Amino acid sequence: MPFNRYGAGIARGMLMTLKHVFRQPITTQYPEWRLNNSKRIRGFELVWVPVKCTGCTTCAKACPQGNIEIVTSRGEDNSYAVDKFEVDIGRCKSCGLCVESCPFEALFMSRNYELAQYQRRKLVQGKEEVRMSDKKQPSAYCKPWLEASMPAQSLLVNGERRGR
Amino acid sequence: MTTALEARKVAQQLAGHLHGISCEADKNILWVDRESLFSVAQLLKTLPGLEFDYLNNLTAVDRFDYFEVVYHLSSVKHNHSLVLKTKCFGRDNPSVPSVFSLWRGADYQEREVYDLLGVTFSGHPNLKRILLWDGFDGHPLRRDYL
Amino acid sequence: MPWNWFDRPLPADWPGGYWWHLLVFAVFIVGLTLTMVMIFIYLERRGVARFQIRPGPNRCGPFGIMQPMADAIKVLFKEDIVPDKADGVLHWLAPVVAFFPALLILAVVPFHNGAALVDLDIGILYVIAVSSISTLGVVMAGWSSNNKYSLIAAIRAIAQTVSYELPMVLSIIGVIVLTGSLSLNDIVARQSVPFIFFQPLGFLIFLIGLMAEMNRSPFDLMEAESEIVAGFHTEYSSMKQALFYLAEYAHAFGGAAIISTLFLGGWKGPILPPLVWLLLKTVLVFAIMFWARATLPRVRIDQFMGFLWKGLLPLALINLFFTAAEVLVWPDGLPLALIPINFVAAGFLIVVWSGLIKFGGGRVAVQ
Amino acid sequence: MVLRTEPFILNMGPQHPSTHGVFRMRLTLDGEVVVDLEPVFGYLHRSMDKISETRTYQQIIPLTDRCLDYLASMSNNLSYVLAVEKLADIKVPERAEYLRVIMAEMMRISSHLMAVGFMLNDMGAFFTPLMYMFREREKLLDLFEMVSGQRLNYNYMRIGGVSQDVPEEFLPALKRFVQEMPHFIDEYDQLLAENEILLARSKGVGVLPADLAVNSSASGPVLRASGVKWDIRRGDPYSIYDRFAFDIPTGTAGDVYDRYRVRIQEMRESVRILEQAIAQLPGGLHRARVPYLLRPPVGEVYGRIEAPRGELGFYLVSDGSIAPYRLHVRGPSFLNLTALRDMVVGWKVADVVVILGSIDIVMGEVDR
Repeated sequence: MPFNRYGAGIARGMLMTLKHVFRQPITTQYPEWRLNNSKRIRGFELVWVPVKCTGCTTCAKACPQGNIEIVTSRGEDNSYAVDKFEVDIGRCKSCGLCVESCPFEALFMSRNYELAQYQRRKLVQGKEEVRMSDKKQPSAYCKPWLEASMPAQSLLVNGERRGR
Repeated sequence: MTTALEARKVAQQLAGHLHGISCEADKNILWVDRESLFSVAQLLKTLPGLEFDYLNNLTAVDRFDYFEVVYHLSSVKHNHSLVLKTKCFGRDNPSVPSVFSLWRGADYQEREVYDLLGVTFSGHPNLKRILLWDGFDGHPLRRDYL
Repeated sequence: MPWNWFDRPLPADWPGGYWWHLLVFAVFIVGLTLTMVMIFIYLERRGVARFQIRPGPNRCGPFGIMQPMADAIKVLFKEDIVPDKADGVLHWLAPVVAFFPALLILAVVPFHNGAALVDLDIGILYVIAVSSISTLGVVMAGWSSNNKYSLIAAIRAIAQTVSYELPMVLSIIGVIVLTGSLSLNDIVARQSVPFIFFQPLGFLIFLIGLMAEMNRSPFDLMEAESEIVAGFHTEYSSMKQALFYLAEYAHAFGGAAIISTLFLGGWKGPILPPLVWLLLKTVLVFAIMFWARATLPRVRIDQFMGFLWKGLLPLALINLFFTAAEVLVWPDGLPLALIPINFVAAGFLIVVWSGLIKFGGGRVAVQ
Repeated sequence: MVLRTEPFILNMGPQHPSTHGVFRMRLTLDGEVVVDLEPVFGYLHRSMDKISETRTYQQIIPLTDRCLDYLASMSNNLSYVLAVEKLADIKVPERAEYLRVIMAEMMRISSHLMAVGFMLNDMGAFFTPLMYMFREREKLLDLFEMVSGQRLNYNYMRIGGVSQDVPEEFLPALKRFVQEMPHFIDEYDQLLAENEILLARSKGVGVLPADLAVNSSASGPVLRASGVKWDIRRGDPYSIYDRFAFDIPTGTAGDVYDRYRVRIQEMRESVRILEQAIAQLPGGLHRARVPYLLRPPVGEVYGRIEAPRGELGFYLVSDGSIAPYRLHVRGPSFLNLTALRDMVVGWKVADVVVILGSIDIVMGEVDR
């Protein structure tokens, strides 16, 4: 085998690691430093816009987990009124198929990702919790027109990684 | 590009070497009897011009009446492929001959089929459950399992 | 060496009185060891992290310096688990046996001119004898844990001990030939030029042997975490685990202190106090060790044995002959002109010898 | 005098630092030497096949993300959608094809980085190469996150295209990565490729002869390291792989070192493909119109691609309904394990983990 065996490779490797000492660490110090997530981030919950929702249950059909529960009743002007819109985000795997399938732009993925709870039943989100609010902003997943107003994602390729 | 061999031509090629064994041919599926499976597989592996040396995939489908054991064969040498199928009747103890001695790659795949569909491969040296634990009741990939 | 006003020799019973001397030094050694262990753990974690382009532990205290403390507290509050069917007494005794040799080594290390707990005439012999005791602790731990990984580690430890001792001792003899004394203080006192310059090969062999003894990567075969989980301390938890951890780093400190005493001039150095010099050199040696740890893959056990027996042992012998010949020719101290010759000879020997031998076996035929 | 020794049995795994998940090996040891090995599977069995029978074709896509090789989700997606498209005879727009190839090749780089890093980690290089490779992978994960919204379970490919077009800042970032990457691969080479310890640990260790590799259905880098020049991207080009120029790196000895080198070389080739794909990327639609509840005609199909770990095949049987009648996954790492015993027997315990690392299994795919 024509390879050197006296330690030249070891020396080269050690020089290589030494070179890395002088490089900037790439780790983000998480709770203090936040990176900008992707504009299309699929957060761990859904954002629902009741005004636009017609109660067609396309999202419930699209969900692979069967995780969205919608109960509707017929309203006065012959349109559906959504009585119940319940998502168990503990069982949601954030695949985004419901958002993609929604024909009326009434359902979005959320940008939130810190949703730990002490009890599983608190992860079940009813009509009020799923509703869009100041704390629940929609992401641009499958809704590309939302992208323009969002901050650019921080990319390690461009060296923008230290967060704020 | 891998050429999918026409099963009819392969069947004709095999016909000269097989005595008393018939194999039907769909468009590119070669159907063989359960009994003659091993000898056909052996021919497919060794016959010059065919030389299917690579077992891509081995699985089975539960068709209620019978189990369909599917072998996807291909040849790295000639870059062609063939689908070999056999029917295996009976739900209590369906059995097909093992091709372990021809293709080592059949080892775990046959064990998996045995585990999940309950098709026994006679001649397999170590036919045990592989993904489920020993003593598991039933074969979950059968259509009538739950 | 330039003149250093700290270098006044201390009396053998400093600070006066036999018992005072023992007490002060015993407390000092234990305190220093514990402090240095903390510093080493911190340095290693931060240092290795820097090699791996991450910041390392930086939350606990300023720059994370309290991290070892926090770890220690955490580990002390853990439940002490002794496996069923373990050999209780040995299991309890093993961490102690593994730890105390590290302290014993430091008993003869001079921290100042003439200031050691005891300045034994046979100091270096004592170090060699004592330092191998910790292997006993490893073997006890491995045997008593009733765990197969630990058993493998214990058996590896025995094989390893037998292998690394010889080249290490032979390379020390090179130093002894140069000084003519076994006392560590004498050895330091005679190093007008650090012996690494006259013994580059000896230094390398001793360093490798030391890394093997302290089972630092790439020779950490007894606790190879990717192979045998944690080796001999797989079944240890809580205080006992902490004691093993302590033992490892205390050993690293002891070993680094010995190597800086033997080859790097010990407490000698300009301007700064001798103790500071010794500690600086110790940290330097340790830095080389964790640098190697951060870079190198682990060797296999048979390659390791082959490397020690076929590679290092003959080289150490050659080195010894070389040194003896030099001392024969220049009995009154070696001329400085030998330094480059030594280095060239060492490099030449390494290159030639490594081409001649084959490390380790290959596949074993299994029926 | 021959010293008679008693072999003893060591259960390596399912909880072991370097069995890459919950793989378990029953090793029969004679001292340190492995006399026998029996792999035990099933600790991560999630029954992908059975679950798929109750899901529509669209809903299986997120399943392929996580029930299979979770380090190469894009490749799993690609393999599945290609099989369904073959079954239902769907034409995919040009741009979608290119995007798929870009994603698959990025995935290959990312997956090989992990493979090589963990193999070196098994060898005992205390996380350093792994951290360097994680850094490069992180750049790719950023890009994946940009296009699909998540970092591991992308769920990006759709039957008939991809779910969304790439954002406009994607291509400049990818170009930058493609420019930088060869430099980093050089750095890895300098770090360890000539390292004496690595050579001693990997040269000649765990040899898998070419005939055994073919016979035991090994695929991917394991097969190529044995010297068989077989790559489905070249041998049976799917998608648009026939438009790109790239080499198929092969090894000669089939040992651990060759597998390591083949992976490193494949990363370089993937970078080459990426360069070409970026240059050729056409405009247009990213997704064909496909009914949401797809009902493929009755039939069956075996679709396969060259995933990072080897030939990933989906065997689909359709009965004309909205859910597949039968779905079977041919997992490359599952079948690469077939010859594990032959590679390992006769070597030491320390080599077992290295050989296993060089095969590069992902338990999600082995147990499915």
